[in-house]
Amino acid sequence: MNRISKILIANRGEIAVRIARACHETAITSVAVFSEADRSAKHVRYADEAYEIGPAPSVESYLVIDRIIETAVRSGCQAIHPGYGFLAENPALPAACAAEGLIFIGPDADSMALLGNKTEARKVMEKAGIPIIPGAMEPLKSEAEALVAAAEAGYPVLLKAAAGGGGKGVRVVHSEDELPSAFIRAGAEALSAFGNPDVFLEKYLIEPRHVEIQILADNYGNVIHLNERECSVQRRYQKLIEESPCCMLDEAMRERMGKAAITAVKASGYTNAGTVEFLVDSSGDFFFLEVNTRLQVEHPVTEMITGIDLVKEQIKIASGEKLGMGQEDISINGAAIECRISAEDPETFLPSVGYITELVEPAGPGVRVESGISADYDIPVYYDPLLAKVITWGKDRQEAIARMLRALDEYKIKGVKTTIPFHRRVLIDKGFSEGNYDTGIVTRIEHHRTNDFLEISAIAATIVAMNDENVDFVSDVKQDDRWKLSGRNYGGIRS
Amino acid sequence: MNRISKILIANRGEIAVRIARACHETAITSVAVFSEADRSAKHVRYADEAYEIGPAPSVESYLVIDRIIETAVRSGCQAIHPGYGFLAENPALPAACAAEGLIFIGPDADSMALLGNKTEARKVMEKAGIPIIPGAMEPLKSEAEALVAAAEAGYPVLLKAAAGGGGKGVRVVHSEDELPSAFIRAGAEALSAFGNPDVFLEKYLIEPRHVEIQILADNYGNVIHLNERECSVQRRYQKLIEESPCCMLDEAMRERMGKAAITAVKASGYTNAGTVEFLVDSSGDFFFLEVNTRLQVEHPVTEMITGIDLVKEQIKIASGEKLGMGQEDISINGAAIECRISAEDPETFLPSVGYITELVEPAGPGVRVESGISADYDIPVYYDPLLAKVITWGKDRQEAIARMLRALDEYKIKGVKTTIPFHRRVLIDKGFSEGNYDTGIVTRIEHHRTNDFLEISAIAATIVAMNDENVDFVSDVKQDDRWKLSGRNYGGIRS
Amino acid sequence: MAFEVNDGEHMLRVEASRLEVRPHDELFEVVIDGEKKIVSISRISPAHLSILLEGKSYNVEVERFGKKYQVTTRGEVYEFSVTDEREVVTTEKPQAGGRLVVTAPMPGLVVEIMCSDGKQVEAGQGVLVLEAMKMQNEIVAPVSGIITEIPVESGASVNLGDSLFVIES
Amino acid sequence: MAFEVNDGEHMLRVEASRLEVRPHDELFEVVIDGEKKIVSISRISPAHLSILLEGKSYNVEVERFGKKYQVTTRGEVYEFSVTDEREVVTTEKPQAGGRLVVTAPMPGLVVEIMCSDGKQVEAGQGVLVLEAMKMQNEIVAPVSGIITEIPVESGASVNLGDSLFVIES
Repeated sequence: MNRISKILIANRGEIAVRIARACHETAITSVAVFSEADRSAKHVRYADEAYEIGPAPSVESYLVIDRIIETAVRSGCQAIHPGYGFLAENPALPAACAAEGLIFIGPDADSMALLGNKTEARKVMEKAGIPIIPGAMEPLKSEAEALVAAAEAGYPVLLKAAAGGGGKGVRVVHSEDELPSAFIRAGAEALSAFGNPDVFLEKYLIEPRHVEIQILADNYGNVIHLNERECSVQRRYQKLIEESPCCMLDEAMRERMGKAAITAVKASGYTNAGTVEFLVDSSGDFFFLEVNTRLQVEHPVTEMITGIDLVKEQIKIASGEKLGMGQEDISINGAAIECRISAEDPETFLPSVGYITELVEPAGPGVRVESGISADYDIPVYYDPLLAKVITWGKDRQEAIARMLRALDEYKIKGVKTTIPFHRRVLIDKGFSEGNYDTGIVTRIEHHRTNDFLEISAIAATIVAMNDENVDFVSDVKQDDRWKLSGRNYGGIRS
Repeated sequence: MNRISKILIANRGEIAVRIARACHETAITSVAVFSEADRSAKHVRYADEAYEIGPAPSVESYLVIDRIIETAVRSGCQAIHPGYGFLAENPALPAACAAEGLIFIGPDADSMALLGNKTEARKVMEKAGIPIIPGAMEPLKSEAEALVAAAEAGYPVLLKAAAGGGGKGVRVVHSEDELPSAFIRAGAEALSAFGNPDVFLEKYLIEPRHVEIQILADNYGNVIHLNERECSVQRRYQKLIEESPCCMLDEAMRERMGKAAITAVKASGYTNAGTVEFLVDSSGDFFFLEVNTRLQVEHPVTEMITGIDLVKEQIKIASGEKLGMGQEDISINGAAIECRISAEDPETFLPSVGYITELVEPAGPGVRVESGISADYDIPVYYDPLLAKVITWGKDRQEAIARMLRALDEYKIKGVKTTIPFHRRVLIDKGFSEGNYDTGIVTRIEHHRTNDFLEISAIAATIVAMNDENVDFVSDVKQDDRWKLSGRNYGGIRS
Repeated sequence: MAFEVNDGEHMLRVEASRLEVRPHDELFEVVIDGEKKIVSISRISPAHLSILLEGKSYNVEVERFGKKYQVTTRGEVYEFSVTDEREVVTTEKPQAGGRLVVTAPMPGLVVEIMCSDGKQVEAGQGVLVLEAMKMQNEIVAPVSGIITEIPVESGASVNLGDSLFVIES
Repeated sequence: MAFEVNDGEHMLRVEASRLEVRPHDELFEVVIDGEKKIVSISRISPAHLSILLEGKSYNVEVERFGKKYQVTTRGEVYEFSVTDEREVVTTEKPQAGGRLVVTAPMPGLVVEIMCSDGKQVEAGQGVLVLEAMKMQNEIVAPVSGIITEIPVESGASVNLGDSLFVIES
C-alpha cells in the first residue's frame, strides 16, 4: 500500500477537470500541467497546483514525457494520472514512471504495450479463445503489403492505427483504388495522434453494434466487470453517443461478454480500469475489437448505473488497495446515456474554433455535465474538439433519453458551432429511441426540419440585425433611448 | 384517468423551473405565470408559455387565485401545480380548481385544510395514536390566551403560524415578557406569508432532531413512504441543509416512523405527495410536528436515493393513475445531501439583494443543481431569498459530503452575498460530519478562519484595487497597454 | 422599416417598430408577411432573447456568423440573411471565367501540399491536407482544372476563409 | 507603489509592479511584507482571477462592496480595505456627541413604525420593522436614548444605507 496524496494529471480539458474533482473529494492534492496556450484553461484553474510544460503544440508539451516526469518529481507527486488521449496509451510513460519511482495510475508498461499493439493483442485473444475479427496479424509494412492483406480479408476493410484508439487513424476502404491514399492518411494521423505510424488491417464488418465491457482489475488478480456500454452511434469511428445498459443484451449475453472481458484482462496481465471492446453482428455473435488500456471518455455512463466512481477506484488500485467489491456487488440501476459535445459544425463535422461568448450548462434531476470550458474562453486550435459531455440518468432508458433531450435544449454554447443539434436529431430518431440501431445509424439519420419556429426566428433575426445596424425603430425615440450596445442598463433591452 | 397535457405552474424561482423540467421530460406543455418584476426570470423563459398576472408584490400577483385560475382556463390547461410557498397550502386554490373543473396537483381542499390547520391536525393525529408535542389544541385568540397556554406548557414555548410551514411566522419564546412582542410579530409574518394571522403554541423541545418522512398516496387508498429526510440544520426554523438517510435511524425505527407517517396520511384522507414531519428527542422518541401538504424544498434528496421523480409521480397521481410501485419497491441507494443557497449574508443572515454579475454552477459526478437564477439577473426584493439548491449524491454519506464541499467550492455567485460560506462551515464541523447533531447545531458552529490564504487574497485585492483606480503599474508602460476595463481583449488581463 | 429574411427556402418580409420600453422588456409591433403581431422581447444576454408572442415563450439564440444570422429555438436551427428591402440588392456575379479560389473551411495547419503550381487535377482529387483539432482533412479540388496558385506552404497556419489554392477550369 | 491591505486583524504592505503582458496572463513582481514574489495573473471574468504563485493555483474572487474588497479563495472569505500608503490617512472621527444615525441594513419595505419622535427607548427595544424577501426584521435601538428623527414612514421602500432613525443618548 502506497498512500497517494498528490497526483499529477498529465492531460487537459474535461478529463483533467474530472480527475481533479476526484482528487478534491478524496483530499488528494492535484497538480495540473499546461501548455502556453492553456494558461487560463479550466483544468489549470481547477487544480491545486499548475505548471507550464511547453509551447502550444502537444508534441512540445502534453506529449513530452520527460517534462511531465520532471514536473511530477519536482512538485512532490507520488503518482501520475494520464486521462485519455495524449500519453494515456503510450507504454513509455508507465515505464518512465517506474524508473523514477512514481506510480502510474493505469496498467504497467508491458501489458499496455501488449494490448496497445492491436496486432499483438489479437494474437493473445485468439489464443485465449476469444473470437477475433478476420484480418492481418501483423502491422502493414508497405502499401503493397496492405493490398495483399486487403485482398485476403476481402473488401471492405478497415485500416487502423496499431498504437491508438478513439477513432483516430482509422479509415474504411471499399476498394483497391482507395487503398493507397487511405494507407498514407491513416499512417500520418496515427503518427500525429500517437507518435507511431503503424497501421494494421482487418475485415470491415458491415454495420455491427459496438458494445464494450468496463473492467476493474487490482494487483492481486481480482477482476470484475461493471457491465456494458453500447457505443454504436459513431461517425468516422469516433463515438458520439454512449449508453448503458445496451438494449440488445439479455442477462445471458451480458454474462458471456463479461466473462470474455475478464478472460481478456487476465490473459494480458492487465490491471487498473480498462475497457474490452467488442463488435456484435446482427446475429448476436461478438468479436474482440481491442482493449482500451485507460479510462474511457464514456466512463460516466457506467458510473451512473453502478454508483461507482471509476477515477477513485483507479487511484485506489494504483495505490495497492484490493478491490473493495466483488462481481456480486455490481448491479444495474436505471439507465444512463452520454452525448459528446464537440466544437464542430453539426452538419459537416468540420472543426469550429473560436471564442465562447456565452455558456449555460444544463442542470436539474438526472443531469451530469463534465466540461473543460467556461464562458469567455478561446478554444485553442491545437487540441481535440471535445468541449464537454452531458450524461443523463433515468429510471429507464426512456427517461434517460427524455432528460437528455431536455438537457440539450438547456445547453447554450455560443460563439462556436457545436454538435448539440446533431445529438438532438439522433435522440428523436425512431431507430435510436426504439434501441434498434447499429454503427450505421449516423448515415441513416434524416433531419426533417420543422418550420414551426421559422416566423419567431425570423422576427428575432430581424430585431438583432436592426440592433446591429443601429436602425431607429421608431422616429420619435430619443437618441439615448436607443438600444444600448453594451453595459448592463436595466431599462431597455440589454446586450 | 384524466390525461394531463398542459399544466399551469403557479409559482416562480427554482421550483417553477423544476416543475417545468418534469413537464418537458413527459411531453406536457408548461405554462408559467409571472409578476411585472419577473418578466425576464428563468421560470418565464423555461416554460412553453408565460402570462403576466400582476404587479411585483405577491399579494397582487402570485397570491391572486382568481387570476391564476383564469389564466389556466384561458390557456387551456387541465391542471395547476402550486410548487411550495405562495398558494401551495391554501385550500382555496384546490377548491377553486375543483369549481372550474381543473385538476389541482396536490391533495383535495378538505384534507389540505384539515392538515394545514396545525391545531386541527394535532387533534387528528392524537386520535390516530401518533405521539404529539404538548401544547395548545386551538389557535390563540389573544395575547392573554397565549400567556395562559404558555404557562400551561411551560417555557420555552414555540409560536407557530397555524396556516403555514417552512419556518415563516415561527418564534421561540423563552419567558413571559418576550411573549407579547413575539405574538404580534408571528401573527404579522403569518398574515404576510400565508394570508392568515392565526398562531398556535406548543412546548419547545430543546434541540431535538427534525426527521421527516416523504409519502406518496394515490386516489385509491395506496400509500407508501419513501424513507426519511434529516433536516436538523436549521436557523430561525428555516431548514438550511437536509439529507437522507438520517444517521440516527436504524431499520426498525425507520419502519416505525414510516408506518406512523402512513397512518397520519390515511387518517387525514390525504392524497398526492406529502411530508410528515417529526421531532425526535435525544432518547429516540418521536413526536408528530405537522404534515406539509405539498412538494418540499428538499424533495431532491429523496429523489437521489430512491431514483423516483416526485414531480412526475405527483402528476401521475393527480391524473388518476394508481401508484406504480409498492413499499417493497422502495430502497435506499447511497446517500444524498442538499444545501439551500440563499441571497443572505452568511454571517448575519440579512437579505442581500442585488444584481448577479457572474454565475458558475457546480457540475461533475454526483452533483445536481436546482436554480432559479441566471447571470445578469437582478434579484427582486419582493420574494423569498432562496436562489438555488445544490444536491449531491454519494455511495455513502462521507462521499456525499465530500462532493458537497467540492460543489460549494465550484459555485460562484457574484454580485450578492450568499449562504455558501455558511454551508461550508457546517459541512466541515465535526458534529455534522460525524452525523451527531440536532437542531441546535447552527448556534454551536464556530468558524476558525485559516490565514493560509491571507497573503494571496491581499495580493488579489491590491491588484484589483489598483486596476479600479487606474494606477500605473510601471511608469514605462504605454497608456494603451494599461489594464482594459471592459471588452474582451485577448491580450492583457480581461475584465 | 421592412426587412427581407431568407433562410434559403423561405423568404419572409418582416417589419418591426418599437411601441414601448419597459423595465424588463420592450414591446414591438411586428408585421410578418402582412400579419400584425405584438411581441415582448427581453434580451437576457448578447446572444439570447426571451420572446413572448401570443402567450408562447421562446428562448431564441441569435448569433452572427459572417453575414448570416444563425437562430436557434426549441432545438431547431435556422440560418438567415437579413436584407433591408430599400437597399438595392447587389446581385452576386457568377465566378468570372473558370477561376475558382478555394478557401480554408476552418482554421488549421497546412501539413502537406500534394500538388504543385500548374498541375492538372481531377474533381475530388486531394490538393492539400489541413490539420485542425487533431483531425487531418484532405482539401480536394471542387472541379477539374489546373492549379494556378498555392499561396500557402506546408507548415503554415491558416485562418477560416484564407485562400488555399486557385484552380482554373 | 505600495498599498496597505487590512482585514481588521492583519495589516499587510503590498507593492505590485507589472513585469510582462503575455497572451494569456500578466506577470507581476509583488513585494508583500518585504518578501518578493513573482505572480502570474489571468483575469477570467470581472470578479475572478486565476493566480499562479510558486506553483500553487488559486481561483480568487474579488468583489467590491462599498469601499471594502471581499476576497474569496478556497472557501475562505476575507474583507479588506486597501489604502494607498502615500495618501494621508484620514482618521475617522468618533461619532459627535451622542447622536447616532441608524441606517437600513438591507433594502426593504418599512411595514411598521413602533416609536414616535421624542420617545425614550432602551437599548435593544424595537423601533421599526423592515420587511425584505418575506422576512420581518425588527430594527432595534443600538443604545438607550431619545428618538429624535424618523425620516421614513410606514409603507416606504428603503435602500441599503438609507437613514431609518436618529437616536440621541
